[in-house]
Amino acid sequence: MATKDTDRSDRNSANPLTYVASRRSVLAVGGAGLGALFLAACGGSPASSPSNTKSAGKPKKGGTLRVAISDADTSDALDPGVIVTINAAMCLNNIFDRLLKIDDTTLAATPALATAWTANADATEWTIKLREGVKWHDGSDFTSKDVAFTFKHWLDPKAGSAVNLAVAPYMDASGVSTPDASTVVLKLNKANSIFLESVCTSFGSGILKDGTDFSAATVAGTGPFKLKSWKPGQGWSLVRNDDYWNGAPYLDGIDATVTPDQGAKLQGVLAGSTDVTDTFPTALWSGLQGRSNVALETIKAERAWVFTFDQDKAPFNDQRVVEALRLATDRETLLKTAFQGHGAVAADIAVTSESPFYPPGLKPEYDPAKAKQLLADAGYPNGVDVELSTSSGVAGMSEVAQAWQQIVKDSGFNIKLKEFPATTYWSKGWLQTAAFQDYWHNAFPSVLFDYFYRKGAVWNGTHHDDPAVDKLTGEIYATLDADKRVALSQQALLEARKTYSYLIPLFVDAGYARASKVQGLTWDRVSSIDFSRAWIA
Amino acid sequence: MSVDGMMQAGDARSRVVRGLAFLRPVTHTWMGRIGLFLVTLMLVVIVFGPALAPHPPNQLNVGLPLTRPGNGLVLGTDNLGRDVLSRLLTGGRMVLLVPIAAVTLATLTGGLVGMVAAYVGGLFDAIVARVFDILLTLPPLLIALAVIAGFGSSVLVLLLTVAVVFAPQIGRVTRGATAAVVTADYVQAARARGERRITIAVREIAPNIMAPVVSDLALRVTYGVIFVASLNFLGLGAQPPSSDWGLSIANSLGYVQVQPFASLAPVVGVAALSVGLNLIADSMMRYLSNDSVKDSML
Amino acid sequence: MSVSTLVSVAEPQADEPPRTVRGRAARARALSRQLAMALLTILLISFISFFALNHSADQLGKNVLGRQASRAQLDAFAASRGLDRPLIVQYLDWLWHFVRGDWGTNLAGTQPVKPLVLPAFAHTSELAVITLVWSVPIAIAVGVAVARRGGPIDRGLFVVMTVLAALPEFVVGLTVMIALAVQLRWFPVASNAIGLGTPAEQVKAFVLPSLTLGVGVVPYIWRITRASVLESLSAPYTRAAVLRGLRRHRVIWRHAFRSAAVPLVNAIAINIIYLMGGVIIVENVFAVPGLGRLLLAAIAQGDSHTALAIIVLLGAVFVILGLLADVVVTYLNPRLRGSAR
Amino acid sequence: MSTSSVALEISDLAVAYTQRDGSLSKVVSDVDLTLHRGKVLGVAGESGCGKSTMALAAIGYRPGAMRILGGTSRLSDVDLLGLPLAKLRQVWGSRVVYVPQASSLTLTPALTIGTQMAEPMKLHLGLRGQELRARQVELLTEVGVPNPEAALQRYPHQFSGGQQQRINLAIALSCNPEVLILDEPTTGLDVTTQARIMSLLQRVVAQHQTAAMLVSHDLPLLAEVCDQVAIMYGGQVVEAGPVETLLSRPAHPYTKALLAAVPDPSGKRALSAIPGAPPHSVVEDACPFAPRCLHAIEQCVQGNPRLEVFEGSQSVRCVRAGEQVALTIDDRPLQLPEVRSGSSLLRVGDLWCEYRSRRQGTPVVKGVSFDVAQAETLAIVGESGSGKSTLIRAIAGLHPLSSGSVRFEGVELAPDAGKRPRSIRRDMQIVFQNPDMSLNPRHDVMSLIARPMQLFEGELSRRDREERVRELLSQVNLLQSMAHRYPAELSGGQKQRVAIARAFAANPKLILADEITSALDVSVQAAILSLLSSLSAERGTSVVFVSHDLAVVRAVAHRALVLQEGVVREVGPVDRLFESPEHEYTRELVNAIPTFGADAGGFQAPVASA
Repeated sequence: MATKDTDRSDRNSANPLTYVASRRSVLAVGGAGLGALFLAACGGSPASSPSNTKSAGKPKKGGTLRVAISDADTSDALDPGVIVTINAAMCLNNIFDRLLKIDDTTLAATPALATAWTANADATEWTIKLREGVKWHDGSDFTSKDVAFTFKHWLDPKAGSAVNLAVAPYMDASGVSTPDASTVVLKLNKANSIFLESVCTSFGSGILKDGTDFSAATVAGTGPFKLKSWKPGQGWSLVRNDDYWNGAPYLDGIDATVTPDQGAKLQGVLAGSTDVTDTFPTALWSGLQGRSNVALETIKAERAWVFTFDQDKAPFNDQRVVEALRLATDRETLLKTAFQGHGAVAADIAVTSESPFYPPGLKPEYDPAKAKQLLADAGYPNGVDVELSTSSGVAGMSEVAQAWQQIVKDSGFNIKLKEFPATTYWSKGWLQTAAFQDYWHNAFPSVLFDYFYRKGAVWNGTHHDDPAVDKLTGEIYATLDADKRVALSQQALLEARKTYSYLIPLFVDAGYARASKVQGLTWDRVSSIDFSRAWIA
Repeated sequence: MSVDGMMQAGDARSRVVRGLAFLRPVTHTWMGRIGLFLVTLMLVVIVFGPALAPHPPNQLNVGLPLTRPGNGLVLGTDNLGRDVLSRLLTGGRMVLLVPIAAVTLATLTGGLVGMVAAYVGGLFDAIVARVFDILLTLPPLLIALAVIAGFGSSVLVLLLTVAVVFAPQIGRVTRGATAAVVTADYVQAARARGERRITIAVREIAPNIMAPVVSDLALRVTYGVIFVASLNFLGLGAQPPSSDWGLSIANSLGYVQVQPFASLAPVVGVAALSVGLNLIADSMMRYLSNDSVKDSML
Repeated sequence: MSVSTLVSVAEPQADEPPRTVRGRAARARALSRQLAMALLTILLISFISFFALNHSADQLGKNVLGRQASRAQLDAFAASRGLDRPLIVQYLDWLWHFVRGDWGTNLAGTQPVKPLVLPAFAHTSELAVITLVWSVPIAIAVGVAVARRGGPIDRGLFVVMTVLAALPEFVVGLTVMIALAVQLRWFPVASNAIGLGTPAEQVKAFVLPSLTLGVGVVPYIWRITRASVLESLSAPYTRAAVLRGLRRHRVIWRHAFRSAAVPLVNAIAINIIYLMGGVIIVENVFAVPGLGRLLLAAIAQGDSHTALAIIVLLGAVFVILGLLADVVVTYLNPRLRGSAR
Repeated sequence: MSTSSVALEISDLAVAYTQRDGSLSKVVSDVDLTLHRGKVLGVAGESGCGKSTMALAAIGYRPGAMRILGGTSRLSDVDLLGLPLAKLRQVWGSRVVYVPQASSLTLTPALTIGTQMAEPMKLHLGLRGQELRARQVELLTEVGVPNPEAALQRYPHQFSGGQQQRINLAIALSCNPEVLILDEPTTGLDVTTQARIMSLLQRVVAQHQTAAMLVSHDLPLLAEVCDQVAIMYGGQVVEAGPVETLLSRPAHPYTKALLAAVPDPSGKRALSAIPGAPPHSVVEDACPFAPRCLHAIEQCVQGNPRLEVFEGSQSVRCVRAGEQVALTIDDRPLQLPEVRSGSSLLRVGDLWCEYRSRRQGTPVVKGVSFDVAQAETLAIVGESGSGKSTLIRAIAGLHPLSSGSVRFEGVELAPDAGKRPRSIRRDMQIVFQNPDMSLNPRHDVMSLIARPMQLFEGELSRRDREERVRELLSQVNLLQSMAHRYPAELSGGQKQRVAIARAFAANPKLILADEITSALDVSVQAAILSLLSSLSAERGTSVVFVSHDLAVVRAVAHRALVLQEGVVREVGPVDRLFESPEHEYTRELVNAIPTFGADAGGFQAPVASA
């Protein structure tokens, strides 16, 4: 269930060549997991700015929201499977519904199109009960056929769906069956105790109508809004679905326009011509703060920045060097410098300290003297040269790299930045070089292990293999006991931290702008902004 | 009157005076003098700036990120807490050197081809003229994108890109200037004397196309400055953590309302350089063309 | 980038020997040769571009599907786009379809190229035309009016124009945006309305981008105008006209300006080329759904169908523009129309 | 000359130019001239003597740097010098017409003849439509432009230089002006065209009773058409009077010197040059001509003499005006060096050349053959476009041959100069028409002249070369100090001397001289021609001398070859050609030369065949 996740953050405001790739950079780890916990850290509402939606009084109906989005492309399509931009995500996820809705805060799953979901004892067969009486925007009924169609679509490599990654390792098309119109049964090839949750935290996991023609000019979903118009790379507009199963939205509709330049987007909010935006780079946040008509909504610890070192190659084949790098990294300063302090420090695991998965007592250490000593012990008394692959085309990456470069300099690390164009970073820098950068979304530990730690994990850039971690991950997937999963996860995280050369110094917040009069917005990692309960004061 | 004509106005003049007199085409108007001042100032910044910078340009947290001027930080800090003044003082090299290098390269290629074409004439000239025409119809940014898409972005690629864009433009000018000279009787006289072609090119033609070509080059460097700044702005040239002006503008424009000096400083740097060069080029052109309208009585 | 990057204003416009065209048949022959040449040029450009844009199939796949795309997905993608064929075959296939009017789909396969490119082309053209319509007359008027005076106004203007020409577009764009859209709220910050809005909104949306572009165009045209009018004002025929007692405006506009118009036509042509193909920064800043942005995105993504369609379209525009400029220049400069002797 | 006939009366006119440093430089002073209806006043003098400035100032034209210091210029009752620009515009083009120099450039290239002709008539006469058109046709017919209806639709470049000048005249006459001022109206035109334009002028003046002023440096031309002549020097009128007396009995040494510099087509008198150059501004405290005057005495430098009546209506500004003896000019008979007969140095056989443009070639030299003997000067004469320049360039190896041969000392030469042996390139040197273009502005005189030696006599040491250059400089009458000047610092005459010195630096056997004086003033022309003659005589060098001016030819050449449309019309000794031309074209050329009637001291108007 790794989601294909859009890069919704700081990208260089005016760098058109790079922005395309940055949004492709999409990686994703992690989606949220089920029941989970992840991001328990963010505590409370995702909209945690002072001018919060809570303050607002009684919702009222009417009004059309004007949304400005930077992250868009002309290749955006009306197929939830190939969402790669915030633009497409924001539009399509307000048209389509998922089987489950995963709360970003508690990571608890709540019913959406599925009203009940149960697994067999060894977590290899899932039975899903569907909500009845739900209508598609074109008036037809929602049935199990639609769900079966959707799963088959995800499993077809030709469809290019991002959900494929979450489903393909566990099942094939023959595993889908529909005993009746409101029941779907999924047979898995191997155990996965959080299968459905991981699917529903993937981008593009909206349920499609049976036989959907993706080349058509419009599309029908079951969601709170209906598509009114769609211009790829330029904008779209939605209107209220009065028959929405979860209660009709307050807004009459949403008009979104694409404003590629971050500076221009900021000016639009300040000028009052935009009500809501997609995310802003942290450097621009102060431009939004302290204004009465505009509020900055922050999403806590939206992603973790990761440095990966190849343990097959010197100097990283000596774990002391990696340990020295960790000790030399002044995480507070890094956070303050690269992101003006908007985020939290991390202790080389991609789980925030507030998360239930977080191993108790784990703290990041900063000890440059010890770092120097370790480095000398490893045979580098005069310091060591390290070439780090980076790309200024990926938002925030270059800031992290530049700041880190300066910070570890005093401990004897001479970091040389090897710059890749955004177009080639993910094919030539990432995973292909001895030291490179990456960002992970907070995720379920087992999901992280699937992709970055387990034997044969596709994105394991350390080229290290720890059977203990692999074994623990298998146990997590095999148990349906949530408490046991937590304990196993903590254990696995500590073990992985010790043996794998990932340096994970910090989490960074994301933030978007909202006009003060707009209330009831919620941020959801998959939908980006969920407008279903939004209203204009 | 030719530059030399003005320079050589007396037999008894010392070499020193002649040496200074070469500035005359620039300094003969007050705008030229302002231009010279601006460019000299920028040259000082670019050459001595790194030595004068109070902090290393990439040193983080010299002050809190995005602080406005004050507390000994003349221009405040940027989003990584780096000293804007230090980055201003160190960030001008590429914006000036790349255009100069690129223009030199373009002159050595396009300029030479243009000159040879006009001199040789015939089919070769026709083909060269055609190729120049084709290249000139392509928008420079398009060429830049194509080159960078193909070769990635680095200083060398940037330099080559600018050279590729400028080569046909310079070639056209040299070709025109040479065509005007090549039929001159002194070239014919040299031919009649049986001078070798290379001698004719070096002795007879080159000195006479210098004036228009050089003033054109001055202007070209001006455009080069803006062009390189634009490419860097687009992220196609310099890469972080470079303190390059164009890149700094791009990176700091977003928070212009929070810390305007972080973007204003490099903007002023680029503008001063480009305005200065422009004024110089124009002054030189004026000097060469003598464009006065004394005789109109309109 | 400033428009003046394109071609030096100092360029001696008389560097081409006057072309003498004899008779209609010869002119038609010359025209058809020019057209053939142009077609060949466009073909060549498309060929080179195709190969320059070439990326590995995997990279293209990741560009579209995201970096998490699986091997099977990447292979399926390559197969569905024909990326597994030799490059030359891909090119010829593209060419074969293109000349028959089938422009293909974008790399993602989600959009046919034609409806993607044509509106963008229309918007860019509109913006170019609007910009030319106001900026060229202003530049010419100022250039001519001041060329005849000299003195403090001329010098002041000279400095203003020089500074304007030296300002990078992104600076001008942000400045007018903050002043006119954010502070005064006269115009929208983003010009998406160009593609989406009502006619009234569209008109408003054009103002700021056009203004920004004009700030680059005006100094360029002004400079050319000034130089060539100055030159023609000092020509003997201008004095002769003055000595015939003609009024000032007639001497300036009819005699001096008319004769100075040839370099101006070329300058305008160059500016149109710039406005059609090089306004990426302005399009980005103001969110204009134009060709430049589309092309940039296509190039970055390796979307060759879209990029090639745009490049060929631009090439065609430039060719037509070149021919048109020739016609206008011939009209303005009777010497080129052939001699009776 | 009754007062009623006065059209324009210029008195006490003084003009200055503002210098770069803000100071005033007086260039015209103390000019009194009167233009009468139906009469032509000629104004003559070398370039730089203030003729054009005076003429422009007289009609009130005072562009930027020009200041009118004083005087009046009365047109009837109006003083043109006091009128504001708006009023002047009403006068210009209607009552007073000025036709500026460089006729081919005075018509706006972008407008049709019809448009340009219509402008003054619409403006000043209010003519419109049919009436306007009829008048245009009438005017063009009057000045002799063929097919006037069609001509109106055409553009200036579609007419020849002569036709353009006719059109200029038509525009000038369109509003029936009272005063017509022509500045160098025939410069650059062929003799025959020149004669036609002048007779047209005479006819117009007589018919319309226009008062005309003709500014020219060409005395024979003025002699032909003027009633009165004023000679200007240093910004002042130094002599004025009726044409008959003034030119036959000039009283001012300057007038005399000018006359003596004019080639004598009768071939009896050698050319004599005026040394030095005119002053740049008005000289107040001495006779401005004194430094160049052969007859200057102490008194001449003690004050600027006043213009005083000399005889009848002739007035002179010279203290020695009365002393006829002092004013005789050097009347040496013309003598040419002897030709060493029987030895053919250059032999051109059936030469064809064509001018290539695009793919078509137009033959411009069609089967020309001739010989040049040692020490002989052969003139090639023809109008512009006759192919004479192409011919000489072909001989020099600078223009490709279509067929035919060039033999030098019996050896056939390669058509391309670069492929000829060094000895040939050395023995044959070319001097070009325009010294501005033939000297590389980036090299100083020393390096220019030394170059051929460097090339052909590599064994010479640097010091020897410089020695030789100095020698040559003195031979061409240039100061040694000029060795380190650049061409831009030299006058036209000086440049041409350098070019000649360069040609002789190689010790050639043959000099090809292509219109070497056509860009120069008469006074300078005389000096250059005698320089060439004496140098070639001294060294026994042969010369092929190309010229459009028959009179010049007579002064320097043994034989002449008349070329028309690339075909040789006639070859023969110069005297014979002048006295009994055989070909009709030669006759036409000879007749078109304005001649000073040598016998009576008067002038004979040529037979114009307009």
